[in-house]
Amino acid sequence: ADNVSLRLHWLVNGSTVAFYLGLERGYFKDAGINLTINEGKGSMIAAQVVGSGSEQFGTADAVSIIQSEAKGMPIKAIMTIQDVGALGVLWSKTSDIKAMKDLKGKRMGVTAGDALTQQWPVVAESNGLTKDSVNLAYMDGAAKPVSLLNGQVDAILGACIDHVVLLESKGFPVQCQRFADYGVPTVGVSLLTNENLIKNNPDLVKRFVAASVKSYKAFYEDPQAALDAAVRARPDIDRKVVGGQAELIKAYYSAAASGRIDRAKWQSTVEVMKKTGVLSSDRPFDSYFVADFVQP
Amino acid sequence: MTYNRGAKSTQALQETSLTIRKGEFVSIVGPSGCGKSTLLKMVSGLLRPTSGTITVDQKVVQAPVTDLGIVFQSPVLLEWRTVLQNVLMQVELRGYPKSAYHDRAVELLTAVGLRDFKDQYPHELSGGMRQRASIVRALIHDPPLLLMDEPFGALDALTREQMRIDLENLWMSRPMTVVFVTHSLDEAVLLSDRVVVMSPRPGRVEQIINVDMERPRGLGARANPVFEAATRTITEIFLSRGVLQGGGFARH
Amino acid sequence: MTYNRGAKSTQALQETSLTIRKGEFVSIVGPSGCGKSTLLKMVSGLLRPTSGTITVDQKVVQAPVTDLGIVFQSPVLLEWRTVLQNVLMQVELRGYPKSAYHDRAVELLTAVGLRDFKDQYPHELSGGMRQRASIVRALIHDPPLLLMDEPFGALDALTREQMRIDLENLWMSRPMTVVFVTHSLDEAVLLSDRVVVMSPRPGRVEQIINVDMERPRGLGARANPVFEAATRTITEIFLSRGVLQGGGFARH
Amino acid sequence: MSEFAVTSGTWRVPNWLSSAWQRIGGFVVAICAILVIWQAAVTLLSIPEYILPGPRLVLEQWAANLPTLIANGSATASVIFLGYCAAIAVAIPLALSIAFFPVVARTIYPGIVMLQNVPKIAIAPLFIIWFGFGLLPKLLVVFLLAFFPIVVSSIAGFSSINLEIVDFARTTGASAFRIFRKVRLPAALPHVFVGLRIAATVAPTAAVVAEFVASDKGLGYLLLRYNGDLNTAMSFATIITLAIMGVSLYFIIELAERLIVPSRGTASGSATGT
Amino acid sequence: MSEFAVTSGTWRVPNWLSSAWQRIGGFVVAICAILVIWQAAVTLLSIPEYILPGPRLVLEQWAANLPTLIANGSATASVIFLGYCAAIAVAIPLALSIAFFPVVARTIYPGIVMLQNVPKIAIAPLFIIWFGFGLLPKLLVVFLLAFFPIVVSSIAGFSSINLEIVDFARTTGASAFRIFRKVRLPAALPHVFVGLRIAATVAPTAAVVAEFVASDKGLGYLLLRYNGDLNTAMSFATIITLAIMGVSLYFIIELAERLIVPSRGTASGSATGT
Ligand SMILES: Nc1ncnc2c1ncn2[C@@H]1O[C@H](COP(=O)(O)OP(=O)(O)OP(=O)(O)O)[C@@H](O)[C@H]1O
Ligand SMILES: Nc1ncnc2c1ncn2[C@@H]1O[C@H](COP(=O)(O)OP(=O)(O)OP(=O)(O)O)[C@@H](O)[C@H]1O
Ligand SMILES: [Mg+2]
Ligand SMILES: [Mg+2]
Repeated sequence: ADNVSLRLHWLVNGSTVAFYLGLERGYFKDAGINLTINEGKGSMIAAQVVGSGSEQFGTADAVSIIQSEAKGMPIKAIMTIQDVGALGVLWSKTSDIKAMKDLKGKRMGVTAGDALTQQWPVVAESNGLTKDSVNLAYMDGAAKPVSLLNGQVDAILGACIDHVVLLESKGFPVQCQRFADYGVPTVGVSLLTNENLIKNNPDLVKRFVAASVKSYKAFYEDPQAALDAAVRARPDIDRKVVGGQAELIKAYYSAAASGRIDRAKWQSTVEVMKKTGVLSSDRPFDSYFVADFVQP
Repeated sequence: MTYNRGAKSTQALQETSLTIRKGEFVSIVGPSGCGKSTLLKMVSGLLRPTSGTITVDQKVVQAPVTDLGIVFQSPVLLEWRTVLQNVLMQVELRGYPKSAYHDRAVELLTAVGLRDFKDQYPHELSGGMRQRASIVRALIHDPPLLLMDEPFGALDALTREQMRIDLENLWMSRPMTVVFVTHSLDEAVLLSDRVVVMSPRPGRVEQIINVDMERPRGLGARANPVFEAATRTITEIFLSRGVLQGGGFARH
Repeated sequence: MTYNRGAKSTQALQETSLTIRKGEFVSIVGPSGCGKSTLLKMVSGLLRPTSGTITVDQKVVQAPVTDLGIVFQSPVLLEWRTVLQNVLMQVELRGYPKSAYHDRAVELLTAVGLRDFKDQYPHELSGGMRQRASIVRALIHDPPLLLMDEPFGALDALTREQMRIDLENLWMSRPMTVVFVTHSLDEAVLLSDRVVVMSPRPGRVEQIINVDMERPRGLGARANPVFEAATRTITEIFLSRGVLQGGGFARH
Repeated sequence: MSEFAVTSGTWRVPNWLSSAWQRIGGFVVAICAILVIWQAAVTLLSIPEYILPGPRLVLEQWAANLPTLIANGSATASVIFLGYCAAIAVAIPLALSIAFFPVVARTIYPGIVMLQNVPKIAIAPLFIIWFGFGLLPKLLVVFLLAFFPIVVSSIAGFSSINLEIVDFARTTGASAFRIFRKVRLPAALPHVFVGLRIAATVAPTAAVVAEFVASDKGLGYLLLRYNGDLNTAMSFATIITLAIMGVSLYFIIELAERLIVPSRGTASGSATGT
Repeated sequence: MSEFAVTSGTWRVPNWLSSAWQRIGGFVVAICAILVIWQAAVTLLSIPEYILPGPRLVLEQWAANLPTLIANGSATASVIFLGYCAAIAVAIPLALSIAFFPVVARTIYPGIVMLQNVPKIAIAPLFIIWFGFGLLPKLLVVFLLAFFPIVVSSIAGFSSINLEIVDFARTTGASAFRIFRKVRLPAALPHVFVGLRIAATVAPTAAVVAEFVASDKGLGYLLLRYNGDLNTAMSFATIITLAIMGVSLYFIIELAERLIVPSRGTASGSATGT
């Protein structure tokens, strides 16, 4: 069997418990793969680790994958996990904010340098807001939900899965609007690998993708089983939080269970990125992924 | 007087009683380690006995006495100040205007042969020069009480003689009480109204010798029978107590 | 010999030439600050002249001499070691077996009256006791060359006399070269084969006085006309050069 | 007239054990006071748990999750320990060469100062790229943060020795190494320990930073997880575990100081004699 | 026979200016060496830019973005400066009271040690919640990280004074404050400066951490942005700016030390005279 390691884009959460299920059920073993799952510290790091060749596969946000490739990292996206990015704006259901445009004059918690903050100007523009019409309060990522809970800010930029679960678990009636639904369509978490691996061992990549797709299908059928598998592997994860994420992900993404790479969505992702200025490369949009590893 | 270190304690002084009168010149002599420095520190109030008293000028010493000048056995100069700055430290700490004492400092430094060295740092001086600097520091503010712990110990015979004469002149020129620790019996007798003779460790005041001689006691005073008598008495006290108990340096 | 500090330099010694013979007892006397300690450090090789030479036992001194025992003017003890451990430091640094020297250390400490203090730390000793400890440290390994810088300066007259006699006995009992800095002319004459008399600062060797007297030179030797003559000669040299230039302590 | 005696007026206690007890006593009192005030504040002001959990809740959670904390704590402890030892092993010889070789002082030292001013936290992600996810990048972060205080203090220590003592040592013909071991090192130790203490408080923070960036175990990993889950009570429990580890290291260093640094026989009454 | 003279064998130079030049000389050489090796490595091994940008690229970017770096750098500099000054202002009186009042040493000091072992980086997000978005949380982070080295070193300094000198001072009847100012403080200063130097290298890192947590300006903010854009060259340029600021602070402290700390008239030849 091939020894393979997978670097997640973050600590294990709802979007990645599927791999633990596949591992536990032997989907990877059946594909001749001896898999190690490593938790991660950000999409960029996952991309870099795979790009440097020290690990074979990774999960990362499509935006990060494109950015890293454009910088010359030898990586490619090979499977879609979330066909629409989960990034969005969160506020309280009880506040007077009902839609994006109501953010005018409000105070919003953001974190410098992250994808949310990079995309925000385009979202704002698409919704009739100007650069200065929302007061941005810069803060650490971990501080955002607390300051929303605490009323120090009226809204935050966040993920419409993780943050929703987190805030609801604290009894906070949260409303989340995805950027994707407000004119900034991007692809979300995807599976990636190293170009050299594609060249030298396409069969392994194919088998890995197949086992991953199988894992996700099984996950959408029974999120609780995936959660149990993850908890058995990592006993210190919070069942309530990760379980909530898993349920939400099922609700949002089960339609994309095939893992198919949607060219149109990647194209719009690249366009959004060019518009936000984080991408200056003129490479064609379809050079960032290899679509044919996912069997129809 | 006992020094404590945890369970261990060193008795530095036995039952000791000492009364010093105003304007008097008292010397303390005694074998090394008998407690002279300890006694002097008690006179200054820096060390305080829990029982027993030291009386200076009819006042019992309790807190550190401040209208004094003191010369410790080692020079105790501030390494980061020049000789002149060290001397003026006395004045600065007392909050007196420094400028008013500058000329006097230079005068005294000249008197002890350190004028050329006033801007040097202590580590650039010879042992005897450091000692002389600390003597000047004790004199700069004209204190009414002067405590000196072997102040001339590192000086050559001639310089020593000169400074002894200078000290006597200073003492005669204005009212001042002096307590003077020395190993030189000559010096003690030539300078003092009374010589306190201490017994070996742990010491106590063995005897107090009055020296009735006219002043100034110049170079010729050594021929004075009073001088001879006093010196002989002290020497005899010392001899009667013996000194080192060891058997010399040679191997046994 | 010049001490440099940036642009400033202090001339510590003038043209000086000194030859010390094997087995000889040489004393150095001279006014405070004339360069005795500097000269002694040059004899030990710790300070090196760029020009001129010091010859000890027909060898020119270049690197630090190591088969010697040295007593500095200040005791220079390690604060964190007891008296005994300080003495044994000499042996440890030389890599000799410590146990072989333990008894000798106690013997010597007894000889200088420090047996009861062997386990105390330097800061718990009186000034004279510290000095005695450093003398023992210089003797513990029976060095063929002994350099002493005012070793008895902080001792009372009796202890000093005793230790002088002990030192002479040690020197007579086995071949040893001694260079001895002192302010006591008595001591210099009573101990030495030759007395080096230095002129005031910046010093140089003014004269070398031979002292031809039979040994041991006990207490009675002071009556010897040779003693008297030598002492007088040295005193005269001193007097002819004068000492302090100042005008005494009194205000002008 | 009776004998003079001086009462001991200083607070030092001669042997380290009883002194350690005194310290622990004061410490316990201080801790208790803080806990009481903290609980009172949380209860009276009804501060929400995610902003500031009360000490009772934190302790409950701490006790409930002790096995997890211990397992991850020991991972962090080994990072701290190894990085700290590496820092000592490099810093002291380096300080020596800086103190005694002008060339080193002039060329390498400014480089080290420069290096020290690079925020390790900012480049820690690069460490992963350069050195992978293993132990190495973590050790490196601890090492880099801990070694500088030791270097600076040791330089001060090695430069502050009484030159006449070295003169004496040179007359014995002892090798430079022996003089170092018997004279220079003991004289410098009190200063070196100043650096060791500062480094002891830096090392745990450094380990956590390293684990933030590159670890799937350790207290830093737990912290990241609990922070993400808004589990402030467990974050606090983790921080307290870390603080306990840090304080232990600190007091181990202090104990080592008492045992290793040559005492001068802590005297009382000598010159103060109240 | 000619006069004896001792050649100066030590490397210290009497006045701080020429010495500063000597240092800067060595520094420049060291920096150049590093740059050359770095560029060579990047070019020869053709290391991709996102892993390690070459110095040429970094310098180009640095020059191109200088106005941004200066604007944000000055924001960071003021955080560093204010936090550092606050640390000094608190640490030195605290060290004094710990050195002289046993009660303080026994109760407060262990608490401070404990506090010091709490990873400030882990609780920094809470600072925003507790203290808002302004300058305060940032100053607090710098303050908390910088003050401990100063405390530890100053305690060592205030405890190491020659007691006989204090005895002398007491005979003058000078107030405790004057004795402190004229005797204890100058004697302790070399030790205090050890802590100030260590703190000087800690402060810039602390400021960046603080800005990571809560800022819309400053070098920490820039770093987050450039990291987010995978703009490694500009990240390096920012880090270098920060390092330059840190090194400047360090050498300002060193200069202050030379000006403030009473010299003993740096002598040569005294006891070494090679
Ligand atoms: N700080 C101290 N701690 C413990 N014991 C001490 C301390 N200072 C002095 N002693 C002891 O007290 C005794 C008297 O010491 P002191 O210094 O008063 O003697 P001294 O007469 O001045 O001797 P010397 O002529 O040698 O200076 C000695 O036995 C000494 O060991
Ligand atoms: N480290 C130094 N730096 C500069 N000058 C020095 C240094 N050491 C000594 N000197 C100077 O050298 C001269 C001789 O000093 P030295 O210590 O040799 O005198 P000494 O004869 O031993 O005097 P004393 O009898 O007072 O001990 C003095 O003028 C002194 O100021
Ligand atoms: Mg004494
Ligand atoms: Mg001398």
